[in-house]
Parts: sequence; structure tokens; C-alpha cells
Amino acid sequence: MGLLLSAGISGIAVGLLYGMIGFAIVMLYKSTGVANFAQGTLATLGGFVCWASMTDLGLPLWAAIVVALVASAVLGVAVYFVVIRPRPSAGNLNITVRTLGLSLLLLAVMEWRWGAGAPYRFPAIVEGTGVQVADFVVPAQSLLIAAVAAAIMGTLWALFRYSNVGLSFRAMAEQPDTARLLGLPATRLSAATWAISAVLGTVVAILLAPSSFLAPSTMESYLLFTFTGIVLGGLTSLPGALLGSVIVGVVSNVTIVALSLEAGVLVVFALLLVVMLLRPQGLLGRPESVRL
Amino acid sequence: MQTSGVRTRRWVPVVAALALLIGACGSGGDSAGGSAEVGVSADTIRLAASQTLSGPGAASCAPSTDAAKLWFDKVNTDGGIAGRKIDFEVLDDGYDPARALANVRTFEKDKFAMVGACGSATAAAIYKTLSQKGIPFLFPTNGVSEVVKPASPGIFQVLPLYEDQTASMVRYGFEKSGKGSIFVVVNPLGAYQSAIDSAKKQATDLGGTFTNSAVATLGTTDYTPIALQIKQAKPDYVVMSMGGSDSAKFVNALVDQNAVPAKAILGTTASVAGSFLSSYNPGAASKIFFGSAIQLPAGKDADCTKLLAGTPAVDDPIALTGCASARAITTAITETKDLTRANLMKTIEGWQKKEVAPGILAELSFSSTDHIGISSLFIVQPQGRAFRTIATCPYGEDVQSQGACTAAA
Amino acid sequence: MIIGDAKNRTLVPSVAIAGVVTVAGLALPLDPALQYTLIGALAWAIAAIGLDVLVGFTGQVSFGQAAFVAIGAYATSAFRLSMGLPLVLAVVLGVGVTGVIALALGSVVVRYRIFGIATATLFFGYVVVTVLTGDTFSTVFGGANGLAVPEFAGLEAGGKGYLAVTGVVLILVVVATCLLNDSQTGRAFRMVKTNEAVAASAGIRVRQVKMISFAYCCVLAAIAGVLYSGVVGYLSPEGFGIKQSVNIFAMLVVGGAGTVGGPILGALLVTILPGYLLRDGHVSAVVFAAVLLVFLILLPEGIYGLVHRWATVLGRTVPGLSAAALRSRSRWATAGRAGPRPPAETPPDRRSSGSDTGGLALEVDGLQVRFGDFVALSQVDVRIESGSVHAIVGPNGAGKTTLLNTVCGLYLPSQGDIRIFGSSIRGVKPHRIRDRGVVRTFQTPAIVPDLDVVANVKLGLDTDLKGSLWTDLLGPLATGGRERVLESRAQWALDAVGIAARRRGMLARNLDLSEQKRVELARGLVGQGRLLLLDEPTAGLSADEMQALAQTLRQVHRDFGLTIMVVSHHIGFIRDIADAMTVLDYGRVVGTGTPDDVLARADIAATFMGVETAPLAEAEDL
Amino acid sequence: MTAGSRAAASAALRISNLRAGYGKARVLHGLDLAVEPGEMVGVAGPNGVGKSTLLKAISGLMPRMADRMEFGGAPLKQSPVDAVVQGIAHVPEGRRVLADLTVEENLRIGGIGGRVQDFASVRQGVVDRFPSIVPLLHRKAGLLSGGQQQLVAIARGLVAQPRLLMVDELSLGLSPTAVASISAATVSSCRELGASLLWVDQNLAILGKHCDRVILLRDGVAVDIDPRDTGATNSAYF
Repeated sequence: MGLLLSAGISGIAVGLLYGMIGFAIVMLYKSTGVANFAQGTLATLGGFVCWASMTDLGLPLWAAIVVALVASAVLGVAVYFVVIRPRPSAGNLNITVRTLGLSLLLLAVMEWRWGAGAPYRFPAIVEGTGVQVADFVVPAQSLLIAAVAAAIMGTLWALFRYSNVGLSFRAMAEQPDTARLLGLPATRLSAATWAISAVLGTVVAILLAPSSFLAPSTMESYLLFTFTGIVLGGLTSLPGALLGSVIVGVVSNVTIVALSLEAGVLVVFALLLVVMLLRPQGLLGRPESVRL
Repeated sequence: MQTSGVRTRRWVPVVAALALLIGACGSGGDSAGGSAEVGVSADTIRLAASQTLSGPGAASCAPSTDAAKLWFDKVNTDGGIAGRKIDFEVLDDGYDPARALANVRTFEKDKFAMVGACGSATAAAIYKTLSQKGIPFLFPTNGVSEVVKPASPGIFQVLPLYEDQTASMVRYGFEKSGKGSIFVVVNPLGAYQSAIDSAKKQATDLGGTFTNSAVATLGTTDYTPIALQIKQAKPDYVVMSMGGSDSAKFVNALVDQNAVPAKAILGTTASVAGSFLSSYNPGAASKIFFGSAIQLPAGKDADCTKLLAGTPAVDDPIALTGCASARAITTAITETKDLTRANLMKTIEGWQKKEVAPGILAELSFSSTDHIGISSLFIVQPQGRAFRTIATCPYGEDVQSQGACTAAA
Repeated sequence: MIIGDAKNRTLVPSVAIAGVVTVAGLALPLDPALQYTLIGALAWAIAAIGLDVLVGFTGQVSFGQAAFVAIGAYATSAFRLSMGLPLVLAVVLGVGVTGVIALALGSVVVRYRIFGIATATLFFGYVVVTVLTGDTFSTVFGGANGLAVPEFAGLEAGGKGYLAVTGVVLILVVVATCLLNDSQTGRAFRMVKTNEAVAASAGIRVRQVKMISFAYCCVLAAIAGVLYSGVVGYLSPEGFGIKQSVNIFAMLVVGGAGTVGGPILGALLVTILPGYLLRDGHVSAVVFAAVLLVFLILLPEGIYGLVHRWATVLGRTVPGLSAAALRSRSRWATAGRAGPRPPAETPPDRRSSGSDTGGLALEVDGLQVRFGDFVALSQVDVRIESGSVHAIVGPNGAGKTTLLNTVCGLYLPSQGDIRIFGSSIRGVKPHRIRDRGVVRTFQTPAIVPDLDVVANVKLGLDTDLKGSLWTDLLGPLATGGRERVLESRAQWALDAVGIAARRRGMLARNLDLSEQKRVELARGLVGQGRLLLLDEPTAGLSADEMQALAQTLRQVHRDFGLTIMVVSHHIGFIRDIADAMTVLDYGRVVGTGTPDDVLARADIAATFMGVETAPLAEAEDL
Repeated sequence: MTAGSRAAASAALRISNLRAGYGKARVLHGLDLAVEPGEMVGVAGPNGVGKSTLLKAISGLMPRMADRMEFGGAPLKQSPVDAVVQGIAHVPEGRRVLADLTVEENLRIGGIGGRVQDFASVRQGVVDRFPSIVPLLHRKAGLLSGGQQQLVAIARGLVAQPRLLMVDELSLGLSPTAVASISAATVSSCRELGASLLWVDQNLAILGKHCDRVILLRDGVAVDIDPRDTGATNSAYF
């Protein structure tokens, strides 16, 4: 029992990471209608920029983090203008596949540039033994992850709730045409959404890299579970993405410990199918009104 | 119908363009060697490898063929082998057996021999084709027993199988720290189920116990769940057969969760890689023992050490292995009088306690029935950012015949 | 004969592409490695065509196509190796198993739009690779080390014989897919892609159609898997991961989605370029991703569309080519004319009961419809006499369209009941309601833009789609009779709404608005509709067009005794055709009766005519 | 009155030969229109004649071509963002309030895009002018009645401090009392702010009552009619 409890707690720690990536994906999906399959590689690239700033430029960790965050914001904007914005009439499916293509391109570039030495050991932002909960030692890095996740989600929530920018995002998500009519700069807002989600991704990569190491494909398996968490949570719900992701993390880790790694994958997939079948709108989503 | 003209017109140019495309591709391909043996001409010997150059495995695999290339270049600058230069082509297979097989099909018409590279799955996929066509496949890193047991014509390897290694490591651990319980963790490298079974058999044969095992895909990001299982099971030994960075992640998770076993962490040659050293948490170093095909640090005077000096690869066990294997290949070619594939195989089968890369590889012995060359396994331990050899254990096909290990000086 | 009669847009060029590639591969002395790669490309092309049926034709998505290729390949090999079954039986069983798994997964994922289907299929791909790699089935599937596949009946893996077999299978797949595309099932695919809600109310079983499409996609994947396993001779989970699924997706994007020949061209490029021409892994990965992005962003029509565009330009400038095209055109045109010409006037069968007069066509009782907290309709009662024309009027947002949507089953009422010709539609799905004779048009014409006019009208006849997939695959040989009936009825309906014969072969997107509205009406008339729901048929029409429409409606109403429920803003139009009208405001009925009586009411006149009088009884005080 | 009322100086709108439509279907073919500073102009016409298209073309929400299109002497760009900055506020047909946002948030949104310097005082000015909005400020806009939503939509347009307010179908779906009170409040607000009003409606009578000038759209071109004569014209097109 203690073992499963520990597994559950470790699952929450992983689930928070999924949740943070999920936040970025849901935010983009809500305000621009694009399911961003490049979120993982964008994040990894941010991690590599940070790493390269330390090793190639000799910057200290904190400065490298700043460089990486700024660089990913710029990259996010560039992605929006180069990959996403042209030919909006091509349709959602086309644009969704563009994100997959972008993901392949970034992955190929990272393999080329950094693949040879990968994976790289990334310095932990905090050192220390962590805290014992039940049989599980919560490493200091995981505590940091939880704190950062709480801070980011709190900030985003406040941003959406109180700031004019957040208000504009919500208006754009709800009625893009009306938002344009009211003089809200849709292009700039979309670019900003991409910047924010790229920065969020980089934050996750930097938090994750010390334990999972940094390699071009580091985020791939995370992304799959993140998308699953989002579907479980209800596609357009930010709290839903968090809830779904934590559920995925816990279910997966508990099953791995109780049965096997293989079973962990199968049980999460079964969970996905069951939720899709019984509650198509997800746990916190709104049901669709049209039935077919 | 009204618009059918537009509809039917479109296919004419499509087909024309297509015919041109196929024609252009097709004209590229015919060249036949004019010499007695495929891939050998008066001035050239063509060798090739199918290697994992892309994907998650690339980082740990590529250095072996890179180092081999360096060695062949050196041989060429020194005048080649009996006036023949070595032409070495490496194609990427992305650790995909099907692609490896496709590469072999491009090689089969004009390459003399295949140089071994990373990967049990790829080796298992291609060895039959190579064997049937009589193409030598020299020193792959392979853990699938059917590739070499029983010996297939032309397929030679230096490294012992993982299933033999796990058994040897259990034996070494029990010899050093006394018998106890073991927990086995493997990535799907080679016949991983056999690796678990043979560790289990060895442990029980020697009076120890087997608690459990776990299988984790290569590249697993989070080893915490397995560390928790081990923490619960409290084994004396953890036996692992895992890739370099996976070993590091796993060891780190054990340290983080206070789950390091009481006696030792025992690993196979797969863990002996630069990617382990760059990423492991040294907190557990004193309890880690890996089997290694090569002596570490490598002898200062060894050819390969000198060749790789000044490059990052000099500390990389995989690069050293690659260079040493290439050196063994050029040795074999040099020793073969009339250079045909069959004669090359005979040369290698004739090696007994052969020093091919002194200071790096132990002596190699082959015969017509035994195509695994190594005669002893080095036991290495990580120290900071390097490995150090702490013992040498005799190794033979028959586990029971293996003698006691001797500590290094 | 089949080709000429089917007047199929894609069959000839697509078969030509597959044929030329196969023949060129057989005739040219190819480098063994290229030949080997080419066979692989032809096998992948089959998987790509399957995916294109799902993506390009039906508008769905799957990021797990490689997993189905793997299932087909592994299942077939396992049947041969573990159970010792003969090749043919193993292939049949292997493909069948894949189909069953596809139906099981499909039944869940088709409920979803892009995001959900993409996630579930992506995850499914991961699950398949995990299971194949894992130790649970490693004795059957070989685990991570893979499985050696025995030779296929003495065919050398990379030889010409194998190339010929693969080419022939590809050509068969191309023919079947083109025939399917041009059949009633194929038309249903297109309609689902255009608009699912519209498709449902036109009587199409949307989920079933999506499942058929998904299963077809996966079965082709399985066939590709069988061929691929033979040429490679070795299976390992590594080669069927998410990356390969994306590769297959890239084949149809680069080749041209929504065509049959395109994916073949795409498969050749995607397989041969990185696999043979650019051998450096890093370079080819970067080039591949860049090519994919360039096509997605700049050339979404793919190579096929691009070549077609060039061909059109070229055809105008090069006289010889256009003369050749002209010749071929006249030939096809003759072939078309030679075919059996349907009788011009074949009205659809009427029900044995004859026209609907007497009794109630529609009874709406105490209907309430809510969307979350918003009450769109409340306490709505409507009675429509059989054979009458009943207008629903009211300001924007009054709930008129919601009422139509609820009657045709797209929305579920939260309270109340709706009875159509006496029987309740509670819990009845939209396509079943269509089967009871409820036919619907939409505010913006819900036509399928990339089908021609006649094909659009044929979609209205979708009452016996069930079980037709097999016959549809065989084409006119099996469905010729039915197609002739469809054709004649469609022509009749187009006559009825007055679409000129010369406009009927055009793609529906090229018609003007009033024609599109009439095509939609024809689609409604062509089935055995008894209750016609028209949503703003007059919006955007000129006065003349409106009069013409009114006349058409009066005529079909008279000829067939249809009951019509029409939503319109145009009071003049309504006065012209309606026997009765119901006025909605704020989701409630504020008046009902004959148009003259209702419009004479001062309060209602105020709402619609802007005459200020006493406020409505239920008017809000802001 | 309050600070909100002084800022806006009105400006003239000059349009000649305006052509616009949806895809192939052209709705406006060469329309000329002028709105003088401070003028209240009504535009009437049956459904589908291009009234909404006219407003969307002016605010740049749909593609259009014109020989001349100026506001306050400066050319109008094809962008709603610029139109708002130049001082044109567009209250779309069907209100289009942001249903998930509160009324207060809807008002704030109205102030983001425009040329507002001191949002707080502008907002206060608008709220003062529409006292019935005060009790609704913290309710979700989607849950309000149609009349209340129309009020919010117009208030949202006014907080952008427009020099020209464009209202599409103010009376649509509203009870006569609601129409009367909202119309009066809208027109008086515009007069106090010094903004011009371009008001499109099917309800010719209400336009005639409140506007300085009424234009009838027919077949995509404009015909001036006498606002006092609207009753007679009414039946002509119904």
C-alpha cells in the first residue's frame, strides 16, 4: 500500500509537468483553434538554447535561463508568422499537421546540431535531499516544479481574469470576429499566445532536464501523455488540462509499480477510451449540443 | 459530360513527368566490380556499415563507426593494406531493422565486408542475409544469441551476449560481497528475457535468491516507479542490462529515492558508455560494477588511444571499442594472403589468444564453432567522469568453466 | 466500359500513375537498392491511399496509420509462423483482424473531432509499438528484436516478380478506391467532410460512414503491411512508430490530399528522396520536414494538384497537347452518350398512402431547449396540418433555426415532445428522422462544393446506404442499376427546381447562390420527403428569384402534397405561400394562425413592421 | 456632463463607389454615402440588401473596393483595428456580446482597442448615461435578455469614445418599449459626445423618428428619403 501511495505521489509530480505543457496547448487551442503538436520540440529547443548558453557562451545558469526564455518567446512569434499565419483558409487540419511538420523540422535540426553528444546532464536549479512523504522521497527539484507550476498557473489565471491582455484573449477565444470588430489586434494577440506557450514549454524543459536529461526527443513521450490529459480534462478547460494530466500521471505510475511499464501504457490508453466513450466532453468540458 | 475534357487532360503530363522521374532514378544504377572478389579491386577494399545515426540511439552508437573511420583513414594515410586503400561507407538505419536490411541490399553488390555497428535488433535482422550471401560481418555489438550461437558463417563478434554477461556479473558480485537477493532491470536489448533468466538461474545456482524484475523501454524518461519497486523489494543486488543514459537515469532515481541496494549495482557492457559518465549521480559510485569488453582507462600506448587523443572520443568506451574492432579488421585483412571473403573468415577462425588491440581489448580467440572472441571480461567502476578497471574475470562460452576473477593491480 | 460509364474524375489518371510506375519499374534495369526502395514505396502508397480516404475524402484524421500497417504485417506473419497457416489464409485473416481492430477503435474515435481523434490514434500507435516491443507477446511477435518473415511463395523479396505483384495490388486498390469515391458511399464521405450536421439531417448515418472510412483506411494499411513485410523480410516495432505515421501523412499531403493518384506520387517522393537519394540521416530528416512544411503552407494541393494546374496552363499554350486532350474529350463524351440515358421524367415513388392530407404532420408540445444556462425555446407548441405550408417567423435569435434543428433531431429537447406523422422522435437519431421523411435545407446552402450538381442531389437519396460498401467497391458492375435510378431521380428533381441541364455537370461550388439554394431544395425533394423544413430559403435572393422559388414550392407542394415548414423573414413571400404561420419571439410562441390573421394583430405588426403600438404582453422591461 | 462626454470631436465620412460582397455574391455595387459631423443617419432596406455589408465594409471587417473612403479627412484602411483607432465603433447585428464575460468586462474590452486615454472616466460617463446597466455590471453578458444585451453592446461601442458610432439592427428582436428607450439613449449619447451615428435598421419608423436623415438601400445603391415619410415607404418593401 505504501508503495502504491508513493507511486501516486510521484505520479502527481509528473502530472504537474504534463499539466504545465497542457496549459500551453489548451491556451493556444482555445484562442487560435490550433492543436499544437510542436509544443514538445519547441520546449526541448528552449532547453537546448539554455544549455548552449551555458556551455558555448559560458553564461551562469540563471542568465542562460533568461536567454532561453527570451529566445523561445521570439521563436514562438516567428513560428506564428512563418508557419501558422500564412493561408489561414487552409483549414484546421492543415494547420494542425503544420505543427507536426514543424515538430519534425525542429527535431531534425536538434538531432543535427546536438544529437551527437546527447543526452546531456543538465544542472539542477535546486540541490538538496527533498522531503519524505510516505515511502516516497519528493526530490527538491519536484518541489520546485510544484512551486513553479502553482506560480505559473496562478499567474495565468490572474492574467486571464484581470488584465486587459487576458481579457482580449478571452474575447478572441469566444468570438474572433467580434474581437476584431472591437479593434483588438488579433494578429498581435495570436503571436503573443504563441510566445507565451513557447516560453511555458521552455520552463517545463528546464525543470525536467535535470532528471530526464536533455536530448532532442526528451519531450516526446511527455507530449503524448499531455494530450491524453487534455482530452480527459475536456479540450478547452485549463483546470481540466491540469486535472486530466495529474490523473494520467497518477494512473500511469501506480500501474507501472503495481504491474509493469507495458501495463502502464495500456491502462492509460484504456482510460482514454473509456472517458471518450462515456464522457465525450471530458471531465470538465462542456457537452456539445449537436448530436449526430 | 460537359467538363470531362478538363478532367481527362490532366493525366497526360502527370504520367509524362512520372516516367521522366523514374527514368532519371533508374539510370543511376549499374556498376559491377571487375575483380576476383566483390568489393576488392587492385587499389581499393570496400567496407560498409549500417549504423544508428539518427534517433535516440544515435548519440551512443555513432562514435563507434566514427572511430572506425578514423582508424581506416590512418591506415590509408600510411599507405593502405598491400597498396589497397579502404573505402568505408556508413548508412543510417535509425535503429530500425528494416532499414538496416535495406542498407544491406544496397551494400551486397559492391562491398567486401560489413563492419559491425550498434544494435542487437539490427544485427538479428541482417545476419541471415549476410551469412547466406557469404558477406563477412565483423564484430557487431549484439545480444541476440541466435546470431552467433551456433556460429553462423561469417558472423563474428567480440562482445559476449548480455545473457552471459548478467550471469557473469551475478557471479562476480556474489564472489566479492557474498550471496544475496537480486532484482533485475533491463531495457529491451538483445534477448532481454534470457538476460533476466540467466541472472536468475546463476543467482539461485549460487545460493542466492531472485526477488523480481522489470523491463523499461529504452529512453524511458522517469525511472522513479521502478526505483520505488526496488525500494519496496529491498534486494541486496540490482542487476541491470541497460543503455548508457538509461543506466544513469535509473541509478539517479535509485539515489533520489534512497533505494540503492545494500550490496551492489551490477551492469553489463551496455552501461559502459560516455553517456553514463556524463549523467550519473556519483552518490552511488562505490556500489557500481559494470562488465566491460575493454580495459579502462585504455593503455596510454595503444594505437587507438593515440589516434583518438585530443578528441572527446578518447574517453568514450564505445569509440575505443569501435577503433579496436577496426584495428582487428585491418589486422585480419593484412593477414589474409589471397583476399577473398572465404579466406578472411578462415583467418579469423584461426585466431587463438590473438592480441589485436593491446591495452584496450583482451586477447581474442575464435574457432569454426565459436564466433564470440573475448576471453575475459573487465570489471570497471565509475570514478568521477571516468571508468577504472578493478578486476578481470575469465570468460568462456561455458559459464561453469569460468575461473575466479583477479583484482587489477 | 466501366471507365467510360463511370465518368470518374480520378480513375484514369490514377490508374495511369500506378501503371506507369509499375511498368517502368519492371522494364528499367534498376539498381537493386532502388528497386527495393520502389517496391517499399508502392506498398506505402497503398497505406497512403487508405489514409487519404479518411483524411482527404472524409475530412477525418489518423496519426496511427503505421500502427495498422504493423498490425496487418505482424498478424499475417504470426498466422504463418506460429500457426503454420498457408500464405493466402494468413493474409485474409491478418487483414481481417486489422479490420476488426479498426472497427473497435473507430467506434470510439469517430465521435470526436480532430483533436480527439488525433490524440487517440497517436496514442494507439504508441500502444501498438509498446505491445509489439513488450515481453508479453515476445514469443509470437519477437519483441524488440523483431520477426523474420518467410518468403512469399518463392518470390524473391526485392525482385521483379515481387514488384509486379505489388504493382498489381496497388492498381486494384486504386481502381477500388476510385469506384468507391464515385459511389453513394463516396459521396457520403464528401458530405460528412463538408458538414456533419448537414449530412446527418440529409439522412446519412454520420458515425457509420466515418467508421466505414476508418475501417477502409486501416484495411488498406493492413494490405500495405503484408506487402511491406514481404519485401523487407523482417519486422520490428521500430519501423512502425509515430514517425512513420507522420511519414504516411506526409505522402498524401505532398502528393495531394483528396485525390487517389496524389498519394502514390507522394509515397514515391517521401520514400525515395530520403531513403535513396539523400542518404545522410540528418540531411534527409531536415529536407523531409522542410518539404512537408513547404507543401502544407504554400502548396496545399500537393504535386497532383500542381501538375494539374500546370497542365491546364500548358494545355492552353501548347496546341498539340490541347488537341490531344480534345480528342480524348470527344472520345469520353461519346462513351458517355452511348451509355444508357435515364428517362427524363421519373418522379420518385410516392408512398402507397398517396399524398399526405388529413391529420397532423408535426406536433410540437411544450418544447423546451436549453444550451447550458441559456433557454433557447420554452413552452413552444406548434401544430402543422399534413399537406399544408406553415411559416415560422420571428426576429433574429427568436429560436426559429433552433426549432428546425430540434425537429430534425440535431438538438435534444430538455422538455416536451415532438411527434412527426403521429410518432414521437424522442431518442431518435437525425438520420432516422430523415428516414421518416423529414427533409431539411439550411440558411447557407449546405451543398458539397467539390461534387458536381447531380452528385449533390443524389446525396438526398441516401436511404439504402446500408450494406452497400461491398457493392460500391465493385463499381458500376454491381451498382450500375442503382446508379441509373439515382441518376434519373436526380435529373427529375433538378428539372423540378429548374436547374438548367448545362449547369448540372458543374461543381456545385461554381453555382450562384440562388442555384445552390435550388440544388439543396432538389436534394430535399429527391428523397421520399413528406415534411420539408426550409430555413431561410429566401435569404440573399432577389425579388425575381424569390418569386420563382415561391412558384417552385407551390408546384412541388401541389404535385406531391408535401408538408412544408418554412422559416423566412420575407413577409411578402410568406403571405404568398403559407397556409398558416407561427410567430416566435424570445423562444416563445407569441402568435399563431393564418398569415393574414396573425399579421393583422397590432402587437405582432409592431415587432415586424416597426409600427409603434402597445408593447407585447410578454415584453421585457429591459 | 462627465469627462467622457467632452473628448470626441466628430468627423465626416465620405464614401464613393463602394463595392463589396461575399465571395462571388456581390452585395453592394457602387454605393455613395456621406455622413456629416454630428449627423444622425439611418439606413433602411429589406433583408439581404447589404445594410450589414455596408457597415462591415466601413469597419474593414470584409474586403471592399471604393474610389474614395475617408473618415475625418484620412483614408480608411482595410483593418478593423485601424477603424477603431480612427474613431469608428461598430455595434454588430445580433449584439454579439461576449457571453462568457461579465458586463463590466465587456465594457473594458470596448475600451482596449480604441483611442481612450482615461478609461475610468469614459466608462463612468457611459454608465451614467445608461443607469439601467449598473445593476447588471457583474452578471455574465450571455445570461442577459436581448434588450439588456443590446444596451451592453451599445455601451461597449461608446466606451471606445467613437467619433462615429455604427449600430446594426438595433431594434432586432426587441420589444417596442425596449427599442424606444435604447434608441433614445443611444441618440442622446451620440449628440452629447458629438459623435455621428450611422444606424442600420429594418424598422423604418424608428429611424424616421430619431434620425436627421434616412437612406433607403435598394439593389446595392442608396436613395435618400424623407424621414417624415417613413410610414408610407414601409409597406412598399414588405
